[in-house]
Amino acid sequence: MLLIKCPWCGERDMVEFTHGGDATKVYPKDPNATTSEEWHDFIYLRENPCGEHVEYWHHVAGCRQWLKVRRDTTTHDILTTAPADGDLDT
Amino acid sequence: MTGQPWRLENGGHIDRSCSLSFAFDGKIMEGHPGDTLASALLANGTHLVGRSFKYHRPRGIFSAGVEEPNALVELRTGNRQEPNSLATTTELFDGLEASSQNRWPNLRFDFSQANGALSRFLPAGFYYKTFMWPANLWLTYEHFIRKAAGMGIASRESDPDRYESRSAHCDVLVVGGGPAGLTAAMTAAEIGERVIVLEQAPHFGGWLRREKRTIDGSPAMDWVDAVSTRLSAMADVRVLTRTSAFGYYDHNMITAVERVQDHVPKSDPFLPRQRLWSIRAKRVVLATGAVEQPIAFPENDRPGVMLAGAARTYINEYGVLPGRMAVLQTNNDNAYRSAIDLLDAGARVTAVLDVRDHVDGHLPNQVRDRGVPILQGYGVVETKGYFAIRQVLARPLVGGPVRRYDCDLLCVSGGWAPQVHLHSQSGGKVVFDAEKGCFLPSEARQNCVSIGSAAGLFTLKDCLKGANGDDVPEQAIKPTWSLPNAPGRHGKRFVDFQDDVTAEDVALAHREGYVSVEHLKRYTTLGMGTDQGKTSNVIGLAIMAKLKGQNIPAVGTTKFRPPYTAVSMGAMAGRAVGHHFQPLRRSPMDNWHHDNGCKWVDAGLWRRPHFYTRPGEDVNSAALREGRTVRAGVGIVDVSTLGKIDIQGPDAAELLNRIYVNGWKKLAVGKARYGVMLREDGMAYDDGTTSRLSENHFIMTTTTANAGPVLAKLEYYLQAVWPELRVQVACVTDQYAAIAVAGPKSRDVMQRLIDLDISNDAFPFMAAAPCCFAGIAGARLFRISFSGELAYEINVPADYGQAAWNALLETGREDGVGVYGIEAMSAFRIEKGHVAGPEINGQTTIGDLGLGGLQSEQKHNIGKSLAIREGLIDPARPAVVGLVPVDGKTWIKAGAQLVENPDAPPPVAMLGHVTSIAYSGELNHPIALALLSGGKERAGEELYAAFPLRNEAVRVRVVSPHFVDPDGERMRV
Amino acid sequence: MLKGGLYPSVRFPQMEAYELTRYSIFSLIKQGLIRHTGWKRAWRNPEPKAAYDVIIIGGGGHGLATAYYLAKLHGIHNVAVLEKGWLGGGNTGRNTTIIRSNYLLDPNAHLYEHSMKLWEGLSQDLNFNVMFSQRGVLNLCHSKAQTDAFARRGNAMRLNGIDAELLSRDEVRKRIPELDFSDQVRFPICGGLLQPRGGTARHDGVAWGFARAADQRGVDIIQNCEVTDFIIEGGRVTGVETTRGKITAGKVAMAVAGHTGVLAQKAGLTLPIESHILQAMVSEPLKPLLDTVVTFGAGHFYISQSDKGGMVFGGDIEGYNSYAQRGNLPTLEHVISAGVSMMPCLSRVRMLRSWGGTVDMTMDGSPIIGKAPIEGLFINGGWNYGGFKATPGSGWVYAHTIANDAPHPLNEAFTLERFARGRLIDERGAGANPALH
Amino acid sequence: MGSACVFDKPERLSALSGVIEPGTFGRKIAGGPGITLRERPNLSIIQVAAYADTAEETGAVIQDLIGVLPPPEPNRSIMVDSIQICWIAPHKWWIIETDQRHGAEFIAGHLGNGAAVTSQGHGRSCIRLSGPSARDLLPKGCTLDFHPSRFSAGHCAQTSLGHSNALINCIDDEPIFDLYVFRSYAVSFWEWIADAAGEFGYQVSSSPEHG
Repeated sequence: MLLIKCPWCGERDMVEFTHGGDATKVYPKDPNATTSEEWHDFIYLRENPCGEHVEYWHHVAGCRQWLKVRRDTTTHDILTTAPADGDLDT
Repeated sequence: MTGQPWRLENGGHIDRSCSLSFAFDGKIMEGHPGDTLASALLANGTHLVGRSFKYHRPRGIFSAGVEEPNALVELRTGNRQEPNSLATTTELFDGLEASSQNRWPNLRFDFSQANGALSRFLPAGFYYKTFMWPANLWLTYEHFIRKAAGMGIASRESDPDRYESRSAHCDVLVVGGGPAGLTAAMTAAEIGERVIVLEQAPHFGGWLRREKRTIDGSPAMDWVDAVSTRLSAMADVRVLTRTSAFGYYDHNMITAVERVQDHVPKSDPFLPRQRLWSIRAKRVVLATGAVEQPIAFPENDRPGVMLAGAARTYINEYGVLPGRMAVLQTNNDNAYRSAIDLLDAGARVTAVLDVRDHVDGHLPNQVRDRGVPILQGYGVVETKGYFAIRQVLARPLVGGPVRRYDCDLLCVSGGWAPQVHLHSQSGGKVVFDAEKGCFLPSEARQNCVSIGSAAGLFTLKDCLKGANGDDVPEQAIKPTWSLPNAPGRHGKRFVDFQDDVTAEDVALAHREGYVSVEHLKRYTTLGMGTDQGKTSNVIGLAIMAKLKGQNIPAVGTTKFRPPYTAVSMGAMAGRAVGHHFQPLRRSPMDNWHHDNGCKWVDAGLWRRPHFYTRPGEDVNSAALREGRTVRAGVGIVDVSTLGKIDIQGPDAAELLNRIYVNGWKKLAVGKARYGVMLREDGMAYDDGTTSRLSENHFIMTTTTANAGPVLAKLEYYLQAVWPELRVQVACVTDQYAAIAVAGPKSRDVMQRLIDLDISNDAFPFMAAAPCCFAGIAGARLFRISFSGELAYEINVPADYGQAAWNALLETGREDGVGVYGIEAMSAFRIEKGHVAGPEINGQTTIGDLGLGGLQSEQKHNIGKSLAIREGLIDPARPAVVGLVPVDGKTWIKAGAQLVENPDAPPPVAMLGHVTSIAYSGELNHPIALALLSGGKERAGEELYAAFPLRNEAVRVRVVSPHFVDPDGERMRV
Repeated sequence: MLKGGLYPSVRFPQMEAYELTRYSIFSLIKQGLIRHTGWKRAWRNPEPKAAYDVIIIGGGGHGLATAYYLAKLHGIHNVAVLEKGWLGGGNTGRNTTIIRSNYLLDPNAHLYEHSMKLWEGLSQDLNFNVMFSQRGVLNLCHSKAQTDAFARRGNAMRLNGIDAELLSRDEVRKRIPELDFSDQVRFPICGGLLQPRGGTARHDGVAWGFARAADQRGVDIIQNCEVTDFIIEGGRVTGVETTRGKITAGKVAMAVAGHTGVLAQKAGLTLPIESHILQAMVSEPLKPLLDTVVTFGAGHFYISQSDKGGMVFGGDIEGYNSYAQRGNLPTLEHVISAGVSMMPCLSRVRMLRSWGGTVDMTMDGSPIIGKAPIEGLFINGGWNYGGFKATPGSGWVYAHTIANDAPHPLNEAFTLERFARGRLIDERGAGANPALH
Repeated sequence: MGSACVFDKPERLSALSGVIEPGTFGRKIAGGPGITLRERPNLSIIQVAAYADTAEETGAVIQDLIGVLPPPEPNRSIMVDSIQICWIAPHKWWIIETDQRHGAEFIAGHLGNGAAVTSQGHGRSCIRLSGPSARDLLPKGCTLDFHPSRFSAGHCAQTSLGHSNALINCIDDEPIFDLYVFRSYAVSFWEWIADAAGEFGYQVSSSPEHG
C-alpha cells in the first residue's frame, strides 16, 4: 500500500489520494497558439515509462492539494514529491 | 465415547482435566482444550480423514500445521459451514462438528475411487486432449467434471458473522512467535521501540512447543512463557496470537488476519469473527520458520504416512501417540528426534531408513544405541495398506534385496523449507542453497530481515540472545527429492498430495515441453491446491531440474503471491458489506420524505425521492398527479443533492470563462446563468446554473453525479495549471438545503415567506439574491426553472432545510401546494427538451445536445480546441430530437434503438437511441428524447423505436425536443 | 458497417495430416497403456533462423493466434513468434478467462462477436480442448438509469445479431438465488443483461493450443528470446535485435499488450496507452456453487467458477501506472466487499491466491489493431479489460492485416489515427482517462 | 414583504437529531464503557482561505478578532476558550464556534479580498469521541497513527474515516477527539462508529443545545 508524502500533511496512505495521471503533460500556456497536433499529444499520447514516472496525485481526503510525485512504475518506490506547481528536484 | 485410546498418559500442552466433545462424520468423540481437530482425531485413532482431489485416494493426517495437504474438512454446518478447513490448525472446541469432503456416499466407500483404477488414463492435463467430440457435448462433459472437481461444499446462505479491519503502526513488526521472533521482539522492545508480534498459532513458542528442548537447563517452554509474558506486559508492545500474516505490500505494509472467535463454541455478538490487520511497520522481522519437506517415494500417500516433525509434534504438543509401530524415512539427523520421542512415548520404531550411506551423528547414534536398526543408503520402494499403512518395503538405493517392515506409522523427512513467502512477496530475492537443499531469502527489497529457521538457521544458538539452548551437532543433510520404484514397478510417487500430481506427471510435462516452472505448475496443477504447494513445489521443481539435467536454480522458482495462507473473503470485506457496502448520503429533508411515503431512487451515494405514493398508484400515475399539481398551482421538490461550489476571488469570472463554454465576465451581480463545461477532449461534461452573488463571488451548481469530480477539476486547474489566478473554491453542497418551488402560484407562496420584492419586475427570470426566508437568515433565492414553469430555487443553511420545507407546505396549503419527486421533475425537463444525464453521457458534444450556440468565440475554454475535430463535428452524429408515438398512445421505451426497418436481417443499421421517456401530462401522450443521426434534419420522419429485447418496435415520429412552451414564456411571467 | 453480411463465415476445414499424435480419447487410452511415454512435445523448441517472412513479438494468446491464422488462412508459414519469457506468461495466463461479445458500439460488437464465433469451434479447430464453456455472462443492474443503459446495449447487440436477454429481478433470482435479494442490501438488484453464449475458457490452454497448432503449420515458437530493438532502414522495419541475436523479417508485428508502450518506444512511437495493474483472485476449490459469470453493477466485481472449483474474480485497475504485476490492498478490499455484498455466502469462502497483470489502457478504452506509422511494422495492443476474450478474433483480423498490408473491415476502426480524428470508440463515454474505462 | 423575517425562530435540526439516543450500548465492560460519544450540534464553522501572499495578514486579522493566531503549520489546531481553529490546507483554516459570537460575515468584513470566507457550520456534523478505548476505535476506519506520541492535543488531520472524509481534531490527551464529517454522511457515519464501538462498550450522552 503506497505511502505518499504530502508536502503538507506528511506521509499518508494511498487511500487518501486519487491518481491524477501523467504530470509531464502540461496544459498549454497559450491555448490559442496551440496546434491540434499539440492538443492531441497533450490529451492522448503517453510516454508510459517503465521506470521513473512523474505524475499528479490529489490529496482528496486530506488537505485537497494536488501534488507532483516521481514514482518508479516497476517497484512503486516514491522518489520525490512536490506541490502541483512546484519542482520535484528541489 | 471412545476414551481416546491413543492419548498419552502425560506430556503435551493440553488440559486433560477438561473434556471437549466433537463430531467427525457424525461420530461423537472427545478431546481436550489445547487439541487441534487433527490431534483429537489421532487421539481417537482416526488417521483417515479425506479423499484426494482427482483419484479420490484415502488420505490421512500428514502434517501438524498450515502446510497440510490432506486433512481438509467441512467445519460447522448451515450458514456457518466452511469447506476446506484444515484439521491441523482448527482448534478444538466443545460441540465442534466436522465432516470429510470430496467423497460420496462416505469416506470409506467412495464411488469416485474408481478414478483410481482409471488413473493411468487420467494423467496431467488429460482434459486438454479429449472431451472435444461432439463439440456440443462439452457442457455435459463439463457438468460431470465440475461435480467431480472442487473440494468442500460452501454454504449458500448469508454469513451471520461480522468482520472488521483495522490499521496499526509500529517501529518493528515481528512475524512469528518462535524462539527467533520472541528474541527479536524483546530486543526491540527493550530499547523502547513500538513492537507488534504476530503468531499464527494460539500460543507462542513455535517449534519449541513441538520438541523436548531445554534453554539454560530448564524446559524451553519456561523461557517462552517468561519472555512472552514480559512482552505482553510492556506498554508499547502488542502481541497477537491466532494471527496469520498473509500479505506483504508496498512500503512495508503487512496484512494479517486475527481469528478472534473461530475457537469459541458460542460467539460474542459484539466481537468480529475475524479481524483484518493492516500494519505499517518501519522495520519488519520475518521469523516465519520452516516447513518440513517429504520425499516422493512409491505409494507415499497412505494414511499413516506423516512428516517426521508432525509425529513428534503430536507427541510433544498434544500428548498423542500417532502410531505404535513406526518406520522413519529420512535424509537428515534432525528427523531422528522423532524416533527418540516415539521411543520415549512407548512406541516401537522398527527401522530407520536413511538415504545417506554413512550415518554417524549424535542423534542417530542415540537411536542406534536403543536398538533401532538404521538402514543406511535405503529408501522406501512400496507401501501396503489401503485405509491405513500396514507395511513398508525398502531396498538399498543402489539396488539389492527388498526388506519388509510392518508398521502403522511411516515418518518421512526430506529436510526443511524456510518459509520465504513474505520475503518474496515484498520483492526480495530467494536463492537456492545446495548444501541445505532449500531456498533461502537473499537481498530484501523493502526494510525487512529474515531470521531463525526462516533464514535457514535451524539451531537454538542462531535464535537466542543471552540464553543457551541444548543444540547438538548434526551431520549434513543429503538433499533428496524422490526415490525410484523397484525395477518393473510403477507405484505412484505423489509430489502434490492434494491435487494428485505424481513424479510421473512431472515427467510427462517434461516430455511434452511444459518445462518452465510456470508451465509445469499450470499443466500439472502442481502446487495449485489449498496448501499452495508448501510441501510439493520444491520437490516438483527438483524432479524437473533432474529431467532437464539442470540444477534447481536454473529451472527457477515461481513467484510467491499473497495470501500465504487462505483468507476468508469476509475478513477482507470487513464492515463494508450489505447495507454498509457504501455510505448513504441523505438530504436535510430525508426524514420528512421517509415519513411521507416517498419511494427512493439511488443517485450515486445519495437517495432521492422518486415519487410519493398514494393508494393504488404506480410510479407513472403518481408522477402524473404530482406534475399536475405543479402545472395547476405550485409544487416543491428537494434538489439538495445538486453540487454547489462556492467560488470567490478577483479572478473568479476569469476561471469560469476558462471552465465553461460560455462567457461570464459580463454577468451582472444578482444574476444567474446556465453554463456548460467540456471535458478536455471536447465532449460535453457537465452543466448547471452559476450565479453572481457579488463582484468576486459566484455560486456554481453542478449535476449530482459530478459535484465531486468538478470540484477536484477546479482545484487541479487552480493549483497546477493556473496558480496565478486568485480564486478560492469550496464545496458547499452539504451546507445548503435546496428546494425548487415551481408552478404558476409559486410567486404568491414565496412572496409570503421572503423579505424581497419578487415581482417579475423586481426579481425577473434568472435573478439571484441573498435573502431571509421564513425567518431563516443567510438564505439565497434564485429564479431559475428546470420545470419550465414560473419557478424559484431557495437555498437555506442545511439545518434549517426542514424548517423551510415546512414553511412552504404550511404557507402554500391554501394554494394547494404539493410535493413532487424526480420522476415528475424528469417529465418536466423532457417536456422542455432540457438535456440531462442520459443525454450528457460522455459520448455527446454540445452540438449533439443542441447547445452548440453557447460556445463563445471570444475566448478559449477547456476542450474547445479538440471539440472541432472532424469526428466531433460530423453532421451524421446523433443529435437530440423529440419523439412521439405515431399512434399517440404507445409508450416508447428508454434504451430502444432507432431503426428504419426493425425486421431487416442483422446487422440492422442503427440511427440512434431513445435516451429519456415520459408521459406528458401537458400533451396527454407519451413523449421521448432521443439521440438521432442527422438530428433535427429528420423532423417529421417516421422511424421505429426497436426494443428487440422485448420483441417490440414502436412507430415514432421525429419532432422538436421542445414539447411544451418552446419559447419559455411561462417561466418568464 | 460491414458489407456482404456481418461476419466472415467461420468454417473449420478438416485438419491437415498431423505428424504428431492427434489428441483424442483413443490416443489417450493408447498412451495410457504405455504409461504416456509416447507423447511428443506439444511444440518444437527451435533455434531462431536468421530471417522470417513475419516476426510476431509476443508469445501470448494474441501473438500465437496471429501466427496460427497466418499459416492456416494466409499460407504464410515462415513465421517466428518471439517470447521473452514463457508462452502465455503475460495477461493470457493472468486474466479471469471471461468471454463475451456484449458490446454497445458497432466496431467492438462486430470484432468481439467474430471472436465469439471462432471460440465456438476453437477446440476442434486446434485439436486442443480450450474448455470454452458457454455458461452465460450476466451483468447485474441496480437502478432505472442503469437498466435503460443496459437495454440500449442489449438492443444494439440484438440488432447486430448478437444474443442478449434482459432479465427481471425475479428471473435473475431464479437463476442465482445466492445473490443478495434481502432488504439489507445497499444497491438492490433490479435485473440484468444476459448473454447466454458468453462464458469462460481455460486461459493457459488457449496459448498452448494455438502454439501447438501453429507449430504444426511450421511456425517457429521461440521462448526466452526478448526483442531489444527494432532494425529500421529507410523508414522501414526490416528486423529486430534480440537477446538471441539479430533476426530479419519482411514484416514485424507487435502483440505484447501490457508492454505495448515500452516496445513501441523502441521503434520511436509514443502511443495513447498507459500500463496499469489489474488484480485477479481465486478462492479455494469448491463443489459447484455458481453456474454463470456474474458482474456486479454497483461496484467493481465480476466472478465465475472454474472447472477446478475455484471462484475466480476480479475488479478494477489500480488506477496508477505500473509494470509491477503486483497490486495493493485497497483495490482488493473494494473488490471483495463488492463481491460479498453481491453474494453474501462468499463471506466464508477463502481467497487462495491473488495476482496482478499489467494491462494496456488506451485513452478511449478500445484496442488498437492495424498498421503502425512505420512501414513493415504492425501494432496490436491496448486491450484494456478485453484482451482474453478477443484472442482468436484479434489473431484472425491481425493476420489478415499483416498478410494483406491492409486492415479487415472488422478492425479498420481500431486505428491509431482515430484519436486525432476524433473517431473514438469510447464504450463508456469516460474520455481520455484510463482509470475510468 | 419585510414581514417575512418576523417568523418565529425557525428550528435548527442537525442531521443526527432523532438518530442518536442516549444510553449505554455494546459489550458490557468491567469498569464501564470504553467509548463515549456525543454530538456537538449547532456549530458555526467559518472557513477562511487566504492566498500565499495574504496568509500572514489574514492570520494577524484573525488574531485581532479572536485573540489567537491560527496555526501556520499543517495539521495543527488551537483552542481558545470554546473556539477551535484548525489548519485544513495551506493558508486555510476553520474557525469553529459553539455560538455565533463572530460569524462569517463579521470575519469576512475584516478580511476583504485577502481571503475567502465560507460558512460550513451546516455542512458538517460533529461527534465528540472520548473514553479509554478511543485510540483503538479510530484505527478501525482510518489509516492514521493515533499513538499518543503521534497524535495528541493540538493535532488535527483530515483523512478518510469509516468511508467518510473527516476532520479529526484532538483537543485533549484524555483523549478527546472531535470528528467532523459531511452532513449528508452523518447518519451513515454514526451507524459505522456505533457498530465499531460495540466491542468496547459505548455510552451515548445527550447533546447540549450548543456543542
